[in-house]
Amino acid sequence: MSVHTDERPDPGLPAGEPPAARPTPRRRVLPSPVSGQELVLLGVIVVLWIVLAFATPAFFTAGSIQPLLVATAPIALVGIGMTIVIITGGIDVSVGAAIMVCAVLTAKLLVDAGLSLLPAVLVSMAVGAVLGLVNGVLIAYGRVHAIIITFGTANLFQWLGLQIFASKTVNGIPQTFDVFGRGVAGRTFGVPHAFLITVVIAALAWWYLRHTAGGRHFYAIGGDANAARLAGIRVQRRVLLAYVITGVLVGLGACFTIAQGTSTLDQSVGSGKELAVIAAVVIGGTSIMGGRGSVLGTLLGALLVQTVSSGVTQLGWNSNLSDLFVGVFIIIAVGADLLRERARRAR
Amino acid sequence: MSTTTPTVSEPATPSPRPSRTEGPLGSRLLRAVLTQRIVLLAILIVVVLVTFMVMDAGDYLTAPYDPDYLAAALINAVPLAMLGLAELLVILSGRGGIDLSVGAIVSLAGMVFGFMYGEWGWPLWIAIIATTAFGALCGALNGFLVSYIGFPALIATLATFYAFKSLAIVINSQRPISTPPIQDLFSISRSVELPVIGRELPNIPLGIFTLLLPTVIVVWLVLARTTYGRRLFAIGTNDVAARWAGLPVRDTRFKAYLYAGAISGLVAVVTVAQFASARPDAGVSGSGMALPAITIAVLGGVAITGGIGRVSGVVLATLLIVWLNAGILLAFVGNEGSQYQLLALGVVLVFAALLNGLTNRRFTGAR
Amino acid sequence: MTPEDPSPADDPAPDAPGVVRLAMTGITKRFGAVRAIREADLTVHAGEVHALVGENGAGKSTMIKIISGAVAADTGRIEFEGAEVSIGSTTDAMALGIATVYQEPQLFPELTVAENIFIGRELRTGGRVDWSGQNSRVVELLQLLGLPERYATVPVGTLSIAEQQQVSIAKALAGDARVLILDEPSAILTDAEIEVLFTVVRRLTASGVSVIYISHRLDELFRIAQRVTVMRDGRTIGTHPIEELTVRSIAELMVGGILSAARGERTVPDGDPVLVLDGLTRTGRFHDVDVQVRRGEIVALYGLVGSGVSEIAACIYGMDQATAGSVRLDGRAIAPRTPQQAQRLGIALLPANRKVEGMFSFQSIAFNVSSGHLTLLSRFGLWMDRARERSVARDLITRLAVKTPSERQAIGAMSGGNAQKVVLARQLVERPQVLVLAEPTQGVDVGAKEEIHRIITELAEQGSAVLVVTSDLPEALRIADRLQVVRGGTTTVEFGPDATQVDVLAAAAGAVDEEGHAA
Amino acid sequence: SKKNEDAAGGGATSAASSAASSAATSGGGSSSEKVKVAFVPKLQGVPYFEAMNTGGQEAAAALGNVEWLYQGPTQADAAAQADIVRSFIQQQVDTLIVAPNDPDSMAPLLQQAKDAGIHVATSDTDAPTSVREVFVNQASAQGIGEGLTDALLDAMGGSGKYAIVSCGQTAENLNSWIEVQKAYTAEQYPDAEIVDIVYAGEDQARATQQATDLMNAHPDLTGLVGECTSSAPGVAQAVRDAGRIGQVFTVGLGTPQSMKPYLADGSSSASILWDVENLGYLTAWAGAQLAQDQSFEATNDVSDTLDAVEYDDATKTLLLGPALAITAENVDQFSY
Ligand SMILES: Nc1ncnc2c1ncn2[C@@H]1O[C@H](COP(=O)(O)OP(=O)(O)OP(=O)(O)O)[C@@H](O)[C@H]1O
Ligand SMILES: Nc1ncnc2c1ncn2[C@@H]1O[C@H](COP(=O)(O)OP(=O)(O)OP(=O)(O)O)[C@@H](O)[C@H]1O
Ligand SMILES: [Mg+2]
Ligand SMILES: [Mg+2]
Repeated sequence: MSVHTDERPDPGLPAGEPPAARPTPRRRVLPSPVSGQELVLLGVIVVLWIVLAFATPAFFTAGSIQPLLVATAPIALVGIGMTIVIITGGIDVSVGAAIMVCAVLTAKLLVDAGLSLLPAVLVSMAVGAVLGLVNGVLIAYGRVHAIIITFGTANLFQWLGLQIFASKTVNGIPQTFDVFGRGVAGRTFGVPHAFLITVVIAALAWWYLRHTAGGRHFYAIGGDANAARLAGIRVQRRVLLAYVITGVLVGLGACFTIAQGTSTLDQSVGSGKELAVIAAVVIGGTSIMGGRGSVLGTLLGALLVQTVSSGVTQLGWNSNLSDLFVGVFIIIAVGADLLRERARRAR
Repeated sequence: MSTTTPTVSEPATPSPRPSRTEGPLGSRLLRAVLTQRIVLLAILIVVVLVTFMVMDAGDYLTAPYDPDYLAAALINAVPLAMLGLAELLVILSGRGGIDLSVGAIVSLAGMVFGFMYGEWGWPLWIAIIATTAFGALCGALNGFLVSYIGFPALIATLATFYAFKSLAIVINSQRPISTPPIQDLFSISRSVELPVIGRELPNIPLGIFTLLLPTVIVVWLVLARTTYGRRLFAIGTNDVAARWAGLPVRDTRFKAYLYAGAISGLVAVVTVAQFASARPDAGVSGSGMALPAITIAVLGGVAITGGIGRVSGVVLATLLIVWLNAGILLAFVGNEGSQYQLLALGVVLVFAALLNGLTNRRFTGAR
Repeated sequence: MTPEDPSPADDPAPDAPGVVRLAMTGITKRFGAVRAIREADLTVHAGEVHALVGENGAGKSTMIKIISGAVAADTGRIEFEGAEVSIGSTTDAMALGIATVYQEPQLFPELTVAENIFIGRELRTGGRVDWSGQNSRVVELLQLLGLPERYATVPVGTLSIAEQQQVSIAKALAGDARVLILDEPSAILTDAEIEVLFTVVRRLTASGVSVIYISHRLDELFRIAQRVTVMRDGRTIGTHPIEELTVRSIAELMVGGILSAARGERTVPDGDPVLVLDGLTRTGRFHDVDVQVRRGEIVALYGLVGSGVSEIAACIYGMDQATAGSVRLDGRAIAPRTPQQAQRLGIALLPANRKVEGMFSFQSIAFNVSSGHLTLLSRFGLWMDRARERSVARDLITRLAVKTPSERQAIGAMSGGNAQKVVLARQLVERPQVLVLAEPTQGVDVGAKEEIHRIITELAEQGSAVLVVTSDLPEALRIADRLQVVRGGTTTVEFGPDATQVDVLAAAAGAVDEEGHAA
Repeated sequence: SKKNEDAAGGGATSAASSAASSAATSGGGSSSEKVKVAFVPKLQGVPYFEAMNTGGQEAAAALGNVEWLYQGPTQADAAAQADIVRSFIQQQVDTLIVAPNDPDSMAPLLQQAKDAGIHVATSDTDAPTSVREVFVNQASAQGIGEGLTDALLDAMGGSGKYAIVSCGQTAENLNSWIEVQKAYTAEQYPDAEIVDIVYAGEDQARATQQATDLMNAHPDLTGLVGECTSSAPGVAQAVRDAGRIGQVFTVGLGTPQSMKPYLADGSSSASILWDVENLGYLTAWAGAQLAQDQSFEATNDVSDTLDAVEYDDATKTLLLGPALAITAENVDQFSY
């Protein structure tokens, strides 16, 4: 919100100038496909990778990068949904608990009912959608701030997950989900499928958010929900959709989590993931106030966090320090964005 | 102030204070319940107490739900309510104010306290003051990032959460400090009999009097009676207007985080005493202390957008949750007990929020 | 949305003037305890400009929000082109061809102008937004409103408030409106921009569009409106052809009484100037501003919005810093770096944008008044003196005739004029040596305006030096002892109390030069 | 407490006679004729403690006069555990047994319980500074640390570099085992070296990731230890994923069923554990003994399978027995 009311983009050009009667010039317009923040992140990641490659020769090998991408995938994937939610001015702190519900249910079905890949993924996504729907309905129609509702539903989902666990771990999960990133079957051109799928979904989301009316409406709602309503946007449905999308991605992310884990699933699954996801989103330059953000940044944010924590272990430093570095990199990445923004304002 | 003179004198006749609501008492009460969080919480507390006492009388509980038990359960209220107040301060300050790092500060400041009191043998009161100051320092870092640099609070405190948490663990190579002086500290969290009337009442955990009550009173005074409180509400409500009104916006917001850090430092002392050891993960183990504290603040009616919130709401929300949880443990045997605590907290949060959300709209006509 | 067959009797063309386009009868609306609209009726003809006037809080905005679907009426009947309709949402209204420019711009700062204009009804090609199609249509609209076409792809947040207002208008024009509602569109527009707007409105009405026009600038109604409906206390108290009315008679209908005469005689004490701006410059915003205000004097800085006037005020108040020139207070050069410093020097400022810069909306009147004077209303700057705070608030409520049951009422629930008085009250808690008022009566009804002018005059008489920064010329002429015109970012011509509207307007538009000087 | 005084009239150590003694007590309902033994695990829902619960229930059924109460927190958190302990104090159970998340913080609570007339004990993890009357120890730290080291170096051929993936940074017993491993490795296997110790929390995926990072950081690494029940399968999974079964060997403290697939394909060489259900049985039995003010003998005949449980009077410790190596061969003997 600017204090100066008449901040013109170009004060030199008087407003009332007679318009030229020529056709619309085609020029590259403002929302460039890649934001400055994304470039900064890309730069930081590249530099980190180069540093790590020199410091530990093993870093730049498939055996090191592949697990890194596998570990990034679920955070980035759920982060895509979270990005949309945050763009609308909301937040979802229940994703960790929702991952738990989807994961345990799916794992049980894999073990007990011997579900095959596709039905299992669909069930997980459907369950996630239902959980997202619960959040969405409460937030959109209850008109309560999202953080309050999702704090509440986080507890509810966790209870639900624990009920399904029934005080037992799920043992002997079959290798149905290995196709998401385990072994040769889990990779195409060396890229783990979980990451590949995440990238494809991120690309679709990017296009959707940028080029469709529905996508733009998320931004409008985050900018000013009341104005959006007056403009005829069905705000409640859109908001609902944002949480359902997140839920669906949580469902898929839960499958990635199972794929990434061992053949045993215990009730710690998903715990603390909400903070990791939110960290990825905000590092990626999405404004927590709503109205601005991109899934590309989220993808890079998730990659950065994973690189940092992996890097600390691989460098042989005290692994307890990795969180310290994550904190420092959050400050650096977001601080760079702030400074650029400030410089832009000053101009 | 030499160049200005007050022009205003006392009004000739004080205008009678008009009643804020119309209608008969019954509907006024209903309206208060529906729109005012404090009233709602008070009623919920009564409902919880009555329900469990009735269940107790009917022998449905595994143990008596009596005043002694309720008083003993209050020991949990101390850190929870204090951190709830810390969150109240920062959330009030607006611009998406929130502090995810309070739990990590509790861990780190607790370790610092462990060193000072447990290892270096500093006098207790100096160690407490130094720990509070250390907490304030951590809070000041948050405040600096948020207020002076312009970081969104969620991001700044997420970053410091990670950083403090990590430092707390490496500072003593992930070992807790539990030397004899620290172990003896448990005495300050024991239950005591109140003087004079104490015989009729259950013994209350000492921490309630030594730390929680003073903190509650101080925060309440600061918010309701001091100029700082006014400034905080002002910047939380509209910080652009606050700037035009000549209020020191940055300084005020900075201090909110600093005070929250100081309270977290005090909670570190409470926690060390309560657990008779300074644990590097005291404030971040499990789901950590920050999320419950935010939950308490939000349940207490603090508006996440800033500018609205009351100390009494936070205190009542804490009592509700603590007594509800204590009752649930007696009502369910086995693992179910702790699980139902989650369910209950979730339901109460969603219910309270929805009720207020829906009825506020109903009564104010907003769409 | 084609209407039913219109009245069978004389079956005129549906767009011909005189045909009823919109008829509202028996409309009521309550907001909690507030009865915003009581049994109001409104009939709008095809092809007319129908003005809706009334004091602040009379219910004008609520009335048009009911038409546009932003608010649902409690009771009442709406007929559109002869058929009863129920407008449950803004979408319903838009489908009927009702387009609205709300009082507060409803725009999305992060989105581009083009996107804002088409938001909610984007042009599409195969699932995606047709950016080029939208952009070319937007360029037409921008040309129509005299805005640079490159604005199409600029984020709205980077435009000035006036430009944003014009974007709102463009947005309303983008659809094929049958009824266009303009809620105080002119409040923040410059005269040139208003002229463009009127041209557009005339063109629209000529093609049969009905326009509902809300404004507190009563004089402009005579240039644009055909009929006027007056509202008072939520009621519509009559509709008159404009020919039957004068500014005075409208104003009297609005307040339900007789207005006092214009400017009273005032004598300004002699003496050295208290506030002197000498060659004040802020690069890129304004330059070489020279102003002097004496004790007890009211000086108006009149300039069109965007001419730099508001920045001059911000500079005196320490919100911005000058890059050259000086500000002198009582002969001493000052350069406040923050509003606190300015206040300590005895400078008070009423900000221009009430909602954003002035109000703490869900706080009480007392809170709103006392903030900014916490040192005075406290002991040792620490403890609030609550009794004093209350009495100060009550006193100011009485003095400024703020309509409220209690000083504990939240300011956010008050009408614009009353809220403005409360924000003004804040500047009066301590009598300032220099009082800067930016657009003191913007969006305020005539009655309240009158009172605010009286208060300003009183303050001057008590010895304050008053600088009024305004784009409302009648206001400037009415209260100022001297008037300086700001044009192109600098002070140009100065007028005395006898200046006429014509002179000043001409000067502001650049016609007259130095000889325009008066006494 | 009143109940304990009543129960104190009981006779010999056997279950039958204690049942007789409690039958002799005057009391109201049938439940009050039994002694209440409550056990608070570190965390509910994990196979380890749930297996202890199973064992405790078996003991209650076998002993006849014991009501076994089991309630655990949903997070491995000292504060949440304290609430449950408090509720058991309120219930006036006869014996309260805790597996403390934080031994130091449990000490004052156990004191409170004792003041309320409740017998207190620890199991699985000790609170050495507390007033507990007995600690039911599964195996000595020495036994576990050495067992892990021997099993791993057996697979590694007695030499090479290995790393440890531990869990909670502050878990006292895990850290004590690590100390033993360090010392024992240095002393017994001079050609072996511990290159790194990392902490994954209770997160299997994190353990997997960290094990992978360790293998990348140390290409010559040939061994990994998963120090707790969540990191044991985690490190094995990492080796399996990296396709280095037979090159990198892992051992850990994994519960049998969760380790089964890894033991089968050789990504895990062995899991060092003990019979957890028996540990639960012994815990319940010890609780009943305390409730009835029975003292422990140097060797105790607890049940058919636990016929010679040693009691060390100096440390007041009951020892279940030596650690057990669970391998592909014997894994199916365990149902948890
Ligand atoms: N959302 C709302 N909630 C409560 N009261 C409202 C709301 N909107 C309007 N009001 C009240 O309804 C009355 C009519 O307000 P409205 O905005 O229609 O007045 P107006 O004629 O447009 O005034 P102005 O000239 O100041 O814009 C006022 O008393 C106002 O306080
Ligand atoms: N008014 C607008 N507001 C916001 N974004 C816009 C606007 N106009 C265009 N864009 C965005 O800028 C991009 C570039 O637009 P432009 O028309 O200059 O290029 P183009 O070659 O036509 O691109 P495309 O092939 O995607 O249509 C568009 O794809 C769209 O994302
Ligand atoms: Mg209005
Ligand atoms: Mg194009």
